[in-house]
Amino acid sequence: MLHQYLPVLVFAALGILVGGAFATLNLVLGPKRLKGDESSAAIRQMDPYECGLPSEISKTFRFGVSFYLVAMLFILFDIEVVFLYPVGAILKSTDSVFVLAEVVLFVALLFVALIYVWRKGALDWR
Amino acid sequence: MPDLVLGLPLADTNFVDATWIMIVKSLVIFIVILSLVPLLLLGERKLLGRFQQRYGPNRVGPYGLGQPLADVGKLLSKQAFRPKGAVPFLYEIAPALTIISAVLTLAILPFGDVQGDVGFYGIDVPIGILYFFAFSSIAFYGLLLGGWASGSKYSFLGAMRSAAQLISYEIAMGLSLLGVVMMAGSLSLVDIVKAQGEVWYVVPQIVGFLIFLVGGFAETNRPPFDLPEADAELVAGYGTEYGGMRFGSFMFAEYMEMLIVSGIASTMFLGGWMGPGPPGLDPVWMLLKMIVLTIFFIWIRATLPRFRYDQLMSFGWKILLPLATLNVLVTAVLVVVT
Amino acid sequence: MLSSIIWTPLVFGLIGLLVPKRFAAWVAALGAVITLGLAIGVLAGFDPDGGMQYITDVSWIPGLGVDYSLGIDGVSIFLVLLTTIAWIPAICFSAIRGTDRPALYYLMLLAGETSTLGAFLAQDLLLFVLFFDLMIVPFYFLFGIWGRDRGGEEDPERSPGNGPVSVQSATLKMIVFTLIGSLLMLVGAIAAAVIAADGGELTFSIQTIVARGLPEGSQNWIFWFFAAAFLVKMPAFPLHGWMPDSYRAAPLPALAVFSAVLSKVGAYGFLRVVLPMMPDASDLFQSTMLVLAICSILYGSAMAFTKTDLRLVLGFSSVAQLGFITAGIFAFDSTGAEGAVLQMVNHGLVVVPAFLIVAMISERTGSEELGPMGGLAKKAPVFAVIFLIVSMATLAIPASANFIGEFYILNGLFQVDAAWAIVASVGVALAAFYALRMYQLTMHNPLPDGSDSREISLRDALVLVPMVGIVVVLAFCPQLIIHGSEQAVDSSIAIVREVAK
Amino acid sequence: MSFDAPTIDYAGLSPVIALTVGLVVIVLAAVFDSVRRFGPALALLTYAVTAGCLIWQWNANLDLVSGSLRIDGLAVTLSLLAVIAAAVAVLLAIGDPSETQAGRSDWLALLTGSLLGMVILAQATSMLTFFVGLELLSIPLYALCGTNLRRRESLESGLKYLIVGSVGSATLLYGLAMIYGASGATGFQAISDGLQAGDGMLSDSLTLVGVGMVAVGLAFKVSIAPFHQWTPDVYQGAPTPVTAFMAVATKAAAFAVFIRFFLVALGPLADQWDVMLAALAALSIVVGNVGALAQTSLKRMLGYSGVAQAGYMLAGIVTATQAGVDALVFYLAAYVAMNVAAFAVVVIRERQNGFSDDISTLRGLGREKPLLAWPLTIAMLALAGLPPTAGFIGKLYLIEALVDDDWTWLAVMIAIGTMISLGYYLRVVATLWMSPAGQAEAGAEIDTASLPPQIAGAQADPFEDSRADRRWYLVAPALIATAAALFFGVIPQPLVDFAQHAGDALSVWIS
Repeated sequence: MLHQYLPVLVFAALGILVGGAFATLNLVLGPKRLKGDESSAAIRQMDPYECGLPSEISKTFRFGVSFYLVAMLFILFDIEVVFLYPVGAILKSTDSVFVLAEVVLFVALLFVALIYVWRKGALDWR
Repeated sequence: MPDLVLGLPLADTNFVDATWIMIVKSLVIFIVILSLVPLLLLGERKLLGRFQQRYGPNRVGPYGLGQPLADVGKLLSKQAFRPKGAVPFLYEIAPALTIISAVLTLAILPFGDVQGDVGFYGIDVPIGILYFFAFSSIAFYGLLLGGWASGSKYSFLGAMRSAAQLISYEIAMGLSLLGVVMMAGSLSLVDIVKAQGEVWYVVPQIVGFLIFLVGGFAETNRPPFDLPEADAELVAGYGTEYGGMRFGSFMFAEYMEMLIVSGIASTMFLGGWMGPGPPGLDPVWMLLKMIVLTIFFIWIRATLPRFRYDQLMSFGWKILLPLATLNVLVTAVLVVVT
Repeated sequence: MLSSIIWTPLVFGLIGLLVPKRFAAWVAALGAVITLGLAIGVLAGFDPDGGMQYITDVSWIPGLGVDYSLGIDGVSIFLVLLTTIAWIPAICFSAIRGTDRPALYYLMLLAGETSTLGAFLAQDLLLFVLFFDLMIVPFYFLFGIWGRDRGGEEDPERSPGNGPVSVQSATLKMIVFTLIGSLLMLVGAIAAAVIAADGGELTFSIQTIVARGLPEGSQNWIFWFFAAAFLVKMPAFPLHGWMPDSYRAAPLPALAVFSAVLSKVGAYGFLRVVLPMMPDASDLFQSTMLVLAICSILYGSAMAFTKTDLRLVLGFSSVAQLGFITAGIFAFDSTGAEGAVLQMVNHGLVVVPAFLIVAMISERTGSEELGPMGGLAKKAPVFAVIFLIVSMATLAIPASANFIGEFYILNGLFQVDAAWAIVASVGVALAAFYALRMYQLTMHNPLPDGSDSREISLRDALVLVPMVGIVVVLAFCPQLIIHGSEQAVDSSIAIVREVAK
Repeated sequence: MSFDAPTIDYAGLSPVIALTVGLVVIVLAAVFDSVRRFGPALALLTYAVTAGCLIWQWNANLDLVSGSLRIDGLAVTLSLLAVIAAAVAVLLAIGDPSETQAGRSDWLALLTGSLLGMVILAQATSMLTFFVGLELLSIPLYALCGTNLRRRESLESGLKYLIVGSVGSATLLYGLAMIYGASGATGFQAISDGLQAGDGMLSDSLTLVGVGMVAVGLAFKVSIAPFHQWTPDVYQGAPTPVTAFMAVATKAAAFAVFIRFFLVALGPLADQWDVMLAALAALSIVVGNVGALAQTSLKRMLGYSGVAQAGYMLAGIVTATQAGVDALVFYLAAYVAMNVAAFAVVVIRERQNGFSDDISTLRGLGREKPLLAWPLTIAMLALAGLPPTAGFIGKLYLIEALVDDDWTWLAVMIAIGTMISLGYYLRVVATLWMSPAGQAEAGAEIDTASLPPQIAGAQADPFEDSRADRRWYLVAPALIATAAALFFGVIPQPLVDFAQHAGDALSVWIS
């Protein structure tokens, strides 16, 4: 059924092989922590990396607004790219000015959006 | 009737050779690339040394050739541990995910045309470029999962930052390749290379090429854009809590990704396997161009200072994106007018 | 011609807005006089046996089949005259005394006149409903803005009988009662037109709907929708809840006109719309309507002679009079109907001076409560005579036209059934009782110290005397109205009569 | 492969094109400071051009964009109403706190975007454009409701409208999916053919549930009873120009698609859904009127009255006849005039007395500022349906359409609803005229602790503008709307022709 895509499957298998190996070899080759070794060193070894003043920020904390802005803008412009690809592919073969006008209009509208967002300062990272 | 996977029709590939040939050629490609990566590792450290007027590693084996083996050996012997706050399963598979997606992208790199009944490439999918984008965003998942699952705030913030950087540059890369697709009139990589018969697309699409390369640096977190896991900043970014070969696999994936980006760049802009000499030499030309571009990667690492994060983001949005959009517009007009 | 009669008052009202404050009153008075002139012109050219005359028929909303059609016949000619006559003393009386925001006051008063005239002259059912609704809006503003809260703590003439009344709630109750009726009538009117048309070309002109006739079933409920609106307007016994409060809160000149003319529109509605259009239903509900009429006669008279507030006495007396008129109409006898029409005119002519006199009394005694009053006749003989004529006319003294009207009505009632006539005549007796009580308590007895009995001023006299003069003239020749409206009234109840036989 | 470009009817699309160009210009104006001051002028210019295109296309009657839009009488008339409402909203917004805080032209860009959604919705004849139009209409409105950043209620109203609106849209989408499942097509005409062709699809439970859910979705948007909970709070919370726009324009556009979807697409199902809609109409007449009786805030009361008026208008669709559609469009046009007059006065009064929209603040206005009192009085009389105004003719037209199609009980419901409505409409008129200003001072020593700061004499509110009643751009809409309400009450024939033009557009589908 997936005859034509066999190479992809082969690569996938190889990838999983290599990835899995790298992930698990340490368990096999590396030194083990002795069961029952409750010494403070073993316990503390498991603490996540800390440096500087201890701070009570838990794992999940809030991000700057720019992260959310970038995410939203990414969606907007990525959809633009996704819409442009099919037209781009057939543009050469259709060779019609109408398609060109459509593409230019579409990109121009999104360019207006970019200008609006740019001037409103959503792009500079705060 | 196209094949159905989970009910969704799959595009037929342009050329199907015998089953065993497919398996063999995939293995050959994988082995060649797998061997290239340690060489690249070493090459980078040697070249950096040379740039800084010092020798690179030359203690282990002749000219330091044994160095990569030594590194891998060292990493493998580390203790596999998991930090307290980590999410067990996701913590392990994150590095593997980046490797799997990097390896899968190899399938579409064309190393030559169909000679006899063997296509010198994994598969020639009519939606070539989109395949590349698809799997490069899966790598993005691996990276993000790694940062979040390891439970420490440093790695989480590092992951978020690199994620933001990645998605900002992905758009510019997408637009830059669009110019080439418009000129070639098809998405499949093999057709694009064939379309570069008389002139390589690097000439008309110089802007696209430069944007793609800069995007490539950002995509692989390479030096000018490697702020998220730069030592001075967030220790090792998303890789802070990883040790041993898991940390190694992140490195491995990064180098693999570098090779792929230069491979795609050479296919799209530098005429892929096109070069003087008999068709037999095609894969050699392709590998040569990939290595030249990789060296360019390393060269940039040695020269350019690191971007500050807000400069990095505004560069992506305010310069690359408008430039790429204009490039697309100009190409579209030229393609239709001429 | 008829359109000019309807719209002249409004035009003058609007002119009053532009004219400086001082002249607004006299512009309004001029407008009312001109309208009276026009009405007399129409009366002059009126041919009693000519059926519908001066017809103007313009298509107003073709989309909905509504035409702006007007016409005048025996029934409406005298009511139009009554309206035009009644407005003049009201305007002059308030002009003499002056009001605050005069331009707006006279605009509202004249708008009231326009809509009332419109209601009498409209021959299109929708136009009639529209003017019927429109009538109440100016009076809502008149009562609301210029009326006063009565019976509150700080009100000097607080009377034990009736509690405090605030202007807002009184006017709200009035307009809600009236509009409930008129909204039901709107639905009834549309239903009548649609059912009459049944698929054919939809039109609202009363003649065509009467000609097409309505099926028996729908007639019944449409009858009650119309009856509700007219009974509230009169006000008849069961639906008069709004009357006491609004009468006590209202400014007297506006109230005079309101009580005199607007209540007649209800009765006129029965004659013009209900009887011809729904003969079977009218015959079916004849007895119920007669019971309602008799009840409002008895209830009205009973209340009239127990109430201590002068306004309420007159209010309930008009409830009784309207009861008589409705009884006359629903006797389905030509004499009864003619009597009703005559009585409508008479009652209108009498009520206007009556309310103005109440205003003068309250100026002299400082309050409208009958209890503390008395002895006003001592130094005001002319005032007393005028009041005597008015109250005599109210109780329908044999020489007056009211007596002729009531005689006709009782005669008509007799045809139906002797019992109705007998009970109604009790009402006549009671009328005598409350009219005399009112006169005696105010005019005779010793003059209490608080009030002064001063003669009627010349200007007030000029306002009242012509009105009372007409009442006296009419007393000698009621034949004018009877003869004038005879043919039209017969034609409107002809259909009902042969259905009733 | 040769590529033949599709033929685009630019004339038919001209209103949408004009609005889009206008929107882009306003968005750019929002960003360049030099042009920012001309925001309102640009917006009004765009609406004028759009209105021009709509009038130019007055007699058009054709499908556009391969069957997804249709420009015909119904679309043109109701789009005109929406454009007028938008123009008034722009005028009322000049100097409004929400507009200045949200950045002059951004506010106008949102408004124009919402208007574009309405024009598309009015022309939609396929499920896709129906939903796209509805979302494009609603989402800018959610944002607009929350633009008055200084007032907590404004943000609350925006959020509340967002949540309820999305519930409505979700239900609608679900219903559309079911109807698509039943009929197998997205175009309205194709749906009705699909439903008839399918064996027994007409009484199939899938279709009926779909129809029910679409009705619910639209009921949310038009604020018809059980789904009106959001209306009073959002009307009170949102900035008044937005409330005015929302009250009128959303109803115009939503009823356009309500008519088209139910009469064209679900035409064959008429005897199933007309009883349901009649029940909804009756319920919202009662709930709307009774709800409004107890209100002290003018905007909240207008919110409830909006629910009741939507009930009256829904009756127009229940008859499923051309007369019904004409009556509905006529009533909508009258509704525009009435509401604009009322809201304009609310805006003016709001800016003069520290943004409290309580009815008691209107006390004695008749004596002080008759110029302000008359528009509100005539608006209230019109909303109550008293004769000299267009409201009376509107109700007359509706009742006639209903009785004609022997829905007499619904006509009586409208009459009863109007009776109840007299209670609160005339209470406003009474407060305006009847209680002399003196009485208001009697209650002057109210404790200022409970009052919001700006009333309690804190620093003068920057947006308070004592000369608001002499601003031409606030007084003009009020006077024009009042004149319209009176003129069409006395000479309704032009408006009847306007409405009948909408009815004729559907002559193909309904008798």
